[in-house]
Amino acid sequence: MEKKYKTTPLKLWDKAKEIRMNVYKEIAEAKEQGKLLIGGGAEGLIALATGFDHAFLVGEPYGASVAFLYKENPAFYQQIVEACDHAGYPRDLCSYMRNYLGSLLLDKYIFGGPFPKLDFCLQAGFCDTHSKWYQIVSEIRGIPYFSLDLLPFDWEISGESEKTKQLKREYITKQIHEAIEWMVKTTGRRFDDEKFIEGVTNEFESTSLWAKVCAANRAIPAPLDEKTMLSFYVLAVLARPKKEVVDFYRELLAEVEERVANQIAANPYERCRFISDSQPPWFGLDLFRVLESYGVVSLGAHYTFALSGGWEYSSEEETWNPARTPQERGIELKTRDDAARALADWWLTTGTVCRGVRHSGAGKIKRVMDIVDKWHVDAALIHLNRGCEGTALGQMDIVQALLKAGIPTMTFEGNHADPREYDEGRTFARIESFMETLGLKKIY
Amino acid sequence: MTSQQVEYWRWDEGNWADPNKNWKEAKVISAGVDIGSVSTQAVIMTDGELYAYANTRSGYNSRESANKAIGMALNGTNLKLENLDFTVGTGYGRVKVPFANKAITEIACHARGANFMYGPTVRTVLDMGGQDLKVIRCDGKGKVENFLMNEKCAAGTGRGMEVIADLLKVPIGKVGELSFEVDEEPPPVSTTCVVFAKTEALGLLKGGWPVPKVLAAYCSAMAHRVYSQIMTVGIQQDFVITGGIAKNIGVVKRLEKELGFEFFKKTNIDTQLAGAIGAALFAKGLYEKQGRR
Amino acid sequence: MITAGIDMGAAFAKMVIVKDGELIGKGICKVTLEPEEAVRTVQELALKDAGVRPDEIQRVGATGAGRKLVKNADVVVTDVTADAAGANYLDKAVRTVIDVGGEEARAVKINEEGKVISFAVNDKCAAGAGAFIEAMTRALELPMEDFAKYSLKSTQKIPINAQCAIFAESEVVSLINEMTPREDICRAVHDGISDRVSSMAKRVGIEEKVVLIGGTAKNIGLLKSLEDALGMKITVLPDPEFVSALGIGILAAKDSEN
Amino acid sequence: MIKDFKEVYENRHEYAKDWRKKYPDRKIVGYMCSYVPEEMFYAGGALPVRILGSHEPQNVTEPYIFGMYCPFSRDVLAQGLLGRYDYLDAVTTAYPCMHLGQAFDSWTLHVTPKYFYVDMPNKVQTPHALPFLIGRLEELKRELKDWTGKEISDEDLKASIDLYNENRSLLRQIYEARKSVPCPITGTEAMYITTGNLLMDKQDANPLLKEVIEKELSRPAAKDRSPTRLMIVGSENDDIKFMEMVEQFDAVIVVDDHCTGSRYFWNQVKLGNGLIEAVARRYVERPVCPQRDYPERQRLPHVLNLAKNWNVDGVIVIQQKFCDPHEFDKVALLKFFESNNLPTLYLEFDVTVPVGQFKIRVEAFLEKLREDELW
Repeated sequence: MEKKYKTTPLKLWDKAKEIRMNVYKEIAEAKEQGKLLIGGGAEGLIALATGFDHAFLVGEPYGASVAFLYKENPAFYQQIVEACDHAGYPRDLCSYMRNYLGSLLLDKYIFGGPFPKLDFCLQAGFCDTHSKWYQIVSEIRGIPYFSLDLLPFDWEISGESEKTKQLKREYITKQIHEAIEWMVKTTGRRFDDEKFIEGVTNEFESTSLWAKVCAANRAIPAPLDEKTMLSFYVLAVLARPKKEVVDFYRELLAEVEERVANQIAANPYERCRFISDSQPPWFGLDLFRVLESYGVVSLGAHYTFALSGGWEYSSEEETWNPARTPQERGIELKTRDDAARALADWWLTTGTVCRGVRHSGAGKIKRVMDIVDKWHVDAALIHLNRGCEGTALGQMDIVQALLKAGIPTMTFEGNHADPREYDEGRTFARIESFMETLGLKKIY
Repeated sequence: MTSQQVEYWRWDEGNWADPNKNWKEAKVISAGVDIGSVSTQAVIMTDGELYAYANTRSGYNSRESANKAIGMALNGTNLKLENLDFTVGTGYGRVKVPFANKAITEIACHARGANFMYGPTVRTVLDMGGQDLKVIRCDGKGKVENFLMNEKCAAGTGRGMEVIADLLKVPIGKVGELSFEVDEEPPPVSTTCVVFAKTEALGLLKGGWPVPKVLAAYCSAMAHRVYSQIMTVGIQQDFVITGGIAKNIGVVKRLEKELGFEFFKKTNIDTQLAGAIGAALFAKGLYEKQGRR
Repeated sequence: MITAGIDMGAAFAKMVIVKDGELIGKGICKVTLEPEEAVRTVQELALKDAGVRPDEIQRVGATGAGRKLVKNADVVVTDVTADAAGANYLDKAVRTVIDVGGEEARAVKINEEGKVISFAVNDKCAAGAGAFIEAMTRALELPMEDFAKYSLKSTQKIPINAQCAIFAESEVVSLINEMTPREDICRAVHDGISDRVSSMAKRVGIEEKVVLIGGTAKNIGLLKSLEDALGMKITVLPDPEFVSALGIGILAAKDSEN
Repeated sequence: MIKDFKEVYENRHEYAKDWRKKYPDRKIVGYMCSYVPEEMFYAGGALPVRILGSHEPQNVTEPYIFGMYCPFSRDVLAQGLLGRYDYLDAVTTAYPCMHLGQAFDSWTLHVTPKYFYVDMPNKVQTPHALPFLIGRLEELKRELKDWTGKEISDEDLKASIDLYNENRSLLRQIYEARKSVPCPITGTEAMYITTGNLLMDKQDANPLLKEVIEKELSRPAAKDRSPTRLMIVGSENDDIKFMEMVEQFDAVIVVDDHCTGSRYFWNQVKLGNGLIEAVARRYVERPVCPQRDYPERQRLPHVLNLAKNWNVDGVIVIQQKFCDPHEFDKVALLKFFESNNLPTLYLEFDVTVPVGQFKIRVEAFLEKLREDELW
C-alpha cells in the first residue's frame, strides 16, 4: 500500500530525554547539594516550592517508571509491587501509589540505591487518592506532610455562579499562603518570592505551550502520534516550573508547526484518526505500534492534552483553546500574593483533567466531543483503567456519547501501572476485530 | 462433561481402621465429620487417638455425604453410630451432619487437627480447598489466633488444579511428580484464574510444550499465588499444610522454594483428614466438659 | 461456487460447506491437544456430509480463536465479523447477535447488510459463562440437559453474585447445604450469567431482533433467563453452533466476487 | 416503634410518595452523601431523602459505570435507572468520594437533571475550610431560593436546625442505651432505625424515636444471656441480611461507625454566631469519612472510644468492594485495633453478601472470641 505522506523523526527526541534525566539527576544529588527534597503528586501545585532551592520527586511518573520495569526487569518489578500487596494495601487502589509505596517499603529506588530521603511531602489533593497517598508516605517515613485541598470549578457549561468561583479562588489562594508559611516554619529556610514568581510564570507558559502543541495535532495529516506525545508531555508533568522546560516546549511547538506547514505526518499512511482515554498501560505501549500497522494514528486524549496542558473555555465559540497566560493578558505579577492568586486562578480555570476527576458528567463528555470535532476524529479506543478511578470517571458515559455520535469505539480493560490487570493478547485480538469492523487491513 | 468419560480430577476414596485398638476399652469415643465442597471426611477417635477414618466425595446432598462417610469409617470396625459419645460437624456442610452434637468451623478444626498431626510447634497452617484458601495462625494448643481467607477470587485454588488435570488427562494424584519431569523450570503461567487456565494450558500445548512442562508452569504459578496470600498474614514457623493440596508436591516443593525454607514437619496421616481430626478432638473435649447434649 | 467455512473454537472445531449460497454439509469435532488433527477431522466430516470431494472446494474461510491453524484458508476473519455475517445470512432482520461461549461472551450489533456497528466482549472477571455452568452441573450432579430443564421449573428467584464464575461456586455450595431446591439453584446460576451477559450486551445498545448463537444457545434454561434479563424475545438460530462457520463460509464466496 | 422504621426502610418509595401527597407544593431531593447539609434543604421546604441501593443483582448500570467502581455506587445508580426514584425533583451531593461521584454524574445525565453540588471541603482540617463552606452555604441558600422561589428566613433555618438536632439527640440516646449489658436492642434493629430515619421527614421520625426510647429500650433484653458484643466499622452499610446473619450466632452488634449509622447523627449543630456558620461548623467538625481524614488521623481515636465506651469484644471492619477511602485506612485501622487488643474481622461487601462464605469467617471469628466454650 502506498504511503500518503512523508514522515521524519522528531529532532527533539534526545533533548527531551536529556531534560528528563537531568530532573532525576537533580533528585539524586539534591541532598549533597544542600537542596530540599520534596515528595508529592504531579497535579499538586508543584510551582509552590519554587521559592526554595529544591528538587521535587513527583509520584505519578515514578509509579509509571516502576511499571516500565515489568519489561526491563520483571523480577525487580515483582518485588516492588508485591511488597505493597503483602503490606495489606488492596490491589484495586491507585497503581501509581502502590508502585511508589512498594519502593518505599523495600527502600529501593528504581534508578539505583535506597529510596531518596524526602524532607517533607507537599500535595494538592485533586483526587481522593493523592491526599491519602502522601499521608501514608509521611507516616512510613516519619516526615512532615502538607496537603492543599483543591476544589475545582465545575465545567463552565454548568452555570456555576461567580460567587462560588470566587470562593474557590480565595480558598486555594489562602491555602497557598498557608502552605508557604508552613514550609518555611518546617524547614527553617528562606522562601524567595522572586523565584516563586518566576516558577509560576514558567508553569503558566509550559502548560499553555503544551496545549498549543496538542492543538497543532488538529492538522491533517497529524504531525504527532500519541506515543510520541507521551514522551514529551512528561516534562510538563515532572518539571513545568523550570525555564528549560518552557524553552523546550517553545522549540517543540516551532518544530511541530513546521511539520504541519510541510505536511510531515506522524504516520505516513494516516487512514484513520483515533483518540484514546485515560493513562495508557505504560508497560504496553506496543498497543500504539499495532494501531500504526493498520495506518491508524492516535492523536492523543483528553488526558494527554490536559493533564499538564492549560486549556480555557470560550463561551462564544463554545470550545476549549490553549489558555492565554497572565502575561499574555497583560497581568503583571509583583508580589507573592499576586503569584499565589494567579496560580490558584490558573489551576481553576485551565485544569480540565482535574475537573474530570470531580465533575465528569456532561462537562467531560462535551470536552471529548469537542476534541472529536476539532481534531477530526474517526474512532476511539478507550482504556478502561482499573488503576485510576480519577481519570476513568465518566468513561462509560463517554463511550455511550461517542457511539451515539456514530464514532466507532472499542473499550479494553487494563491498568496504567499494574501489568497483572492487562491482558495484551486478548486486547490485541479485540483490536483485530475492531479493525475488521472499520474495514482496515494490516499494512505491515 | 459426560459421566462415561474418565474424570481425572477425581481422587481416590478410601477408609482405614486401626486393627490393634479395641474401642470397648476407650473412655471417650468421639467423631468428626468434615463436609467440604469437594470431599467429605469422617474420623473416629478413641480417647483422642486416631481409630478409624474415611475419605469420600461430597455429593449434592450433604446429609447423605455425612452418612456415607461415617458409614465407611464405622465399616471395618464393629462400632455402631450410637456408640459415638460425641460428634462434631465441620466444613461447608457442618450444620447438615444429622448425627452431630455440635458444629464448629473448619478454621478452628484445621488448626487443631494440624496441631495433632504435626505437633505443638505449629504456628501457621495453610489449608487449600475447592475454592477456598485459608491461612491460619495458631498457638501451641492449636487455638486460632488469626486467619485469612481468599476474597472474591478463586484463582490458585484446588478447583484450578482439577481443571488442569482433567484437560491434560493426568490423574490428580500424579500431577505433582509429573511436574518435575522437566529439564529446567519454565516460567509460571500468567494467570491462575480457573476460567482462563484451560485456554492458557491449551495454548502452551499447541506451542509444543510437553505435559510435564505445562504442569510445572501451572504448579509454580499456583505456589506463587499461595505465597502472596501467606505473606499478607505474615508467616511464623512451624509452617504446615493441610488439605488435599498438601499431597501435591509439585506445589509444595515450589512453595518451599518461594518461602526459602523446607516444611520439615512431616506427618504420616492423610492431610485431607485435618479438619475431621480437629472436629473429633473438639468432640472429645466437649464431651468431657458437658457430656452428650 | 463451493466454499468451506471453518470455525476453530477453543473447545470445538466446526465446519460448513456452502454451495452457491446454500448450506450443503457440516461437521463438528472436539479440539484435541493436537489441533491440526481437529482441522483434518472436521474437514473430512463436513465433506462427507456434503458429499463433495476436497478438490471441489474453491475457497476456504477460517475464523475462531484457532483460525490461524487453518493453513489453506483464503479468507481469515475474527469471530465478531463471522458471527455478524452468519446471523445476517440466516435472517436479515437480525440486529443483535449474542454469542455465549465457554470463556468469552460477545454481543454484536449489526445492520441489515450484516455490517458490524459495534460489539462488546466481556472482560476478565466477567468471563467464563460456559465454564461456570459446567462446574455447576458437576456440583449439582446433573447432566447439562437436565440442568437446563430444571431451571424452568424454578419457583423462586435467588440472587447469587456471579462476578467470578468459579468463586460463585462456593455460593452455590452453600445454597446446596441450605437444602435449596435444585430447580432454584439451576435458575440462580442461569440468572447470574444472564445478568452479566445482558449487562455487557446493553453496552452496544440492544435492538431487536436479538439472536443467541453458539453451543450454549441450546441451553433452554439460559435462554429463558436471558430473555427475562433483557425483557425481549430471543431467537435461537438453527444449528446455533455453526453460525460463525457459516458466516465465514459465506464471506469466502463474497470475497471472491470483489 | 422499630417496626415502623422497618416499614419505611422496606417501602421507602411509598413513604416518599405519600409524603408528596401530603405536601403537594413541596419538593423532594435525593442525596448521595452524608455531608449534604440537610438542614438547608429542609429549611427551603424540601424533603431530603438518602438514596440507597436495593441489594439485588441488576443489569442496567454497566453502560454507564464500569466495574471497578464500588458495588454501592452501582446499586444506587441502578435504582434511578430502574425508575424507582421518578418522584425526585432534584438530587444533591457534597463532594463525595470518586465512586459516588461517578454515580451522581451518571444520575444527573440519565435520571434527574436538576442537581445541587455542594462543594464540601475535602481537607476539613485546614482553618480555611470553615469560611469557605459558610460562603458556599450562603450561595446554596440563594440557589434554593431561585429553585423554590421562596427565601429561606432565619426562622425557617432555625426551625430546621432544631428539628434535625432533636433527631440527632434522640438517635444518640438510643445508641447510649446500647452501652448497657445486655444490650436492649440488636444491631439489626438499630440499623432499621438509623437507615429508616435517613428516608424520613424528621417530623415523622422524631415521635417514633421517642416511642422506641420509651417502650422498646426498657423492654427485657433481646437475648436471655449476654451475647458477644461487637462493633461494626466501615463504609456505607445498610446490609440487614449481613447483620441478621452475624446476630444469629449469639452475638450482638452494639455500635457502629458508618456514614449511614453513627456518623450521620453523632454531633449537633451548636447555635452560635450565625445560623449558617453554625451549620457549616457542624459538617466541618463531624466524625470524618476516611477520605477527609488527613493530614492528621482523627478517625482512629474516635472509633477506639466507641469500642471502649460500648465495651465491645471484637470489631468487624467492612467495606464496599473497591471503596478507596476505606481501603486507604484499612492497614492503619486494623493495626490500630490490634495494638489496642481489639480482635478484628475484615470483610468486603458486594451488592449481595455471599452468606455461606461470610458465615465461616464470622463463626470462626466468634469461636476465637469465645474460645473457652470450645476449650
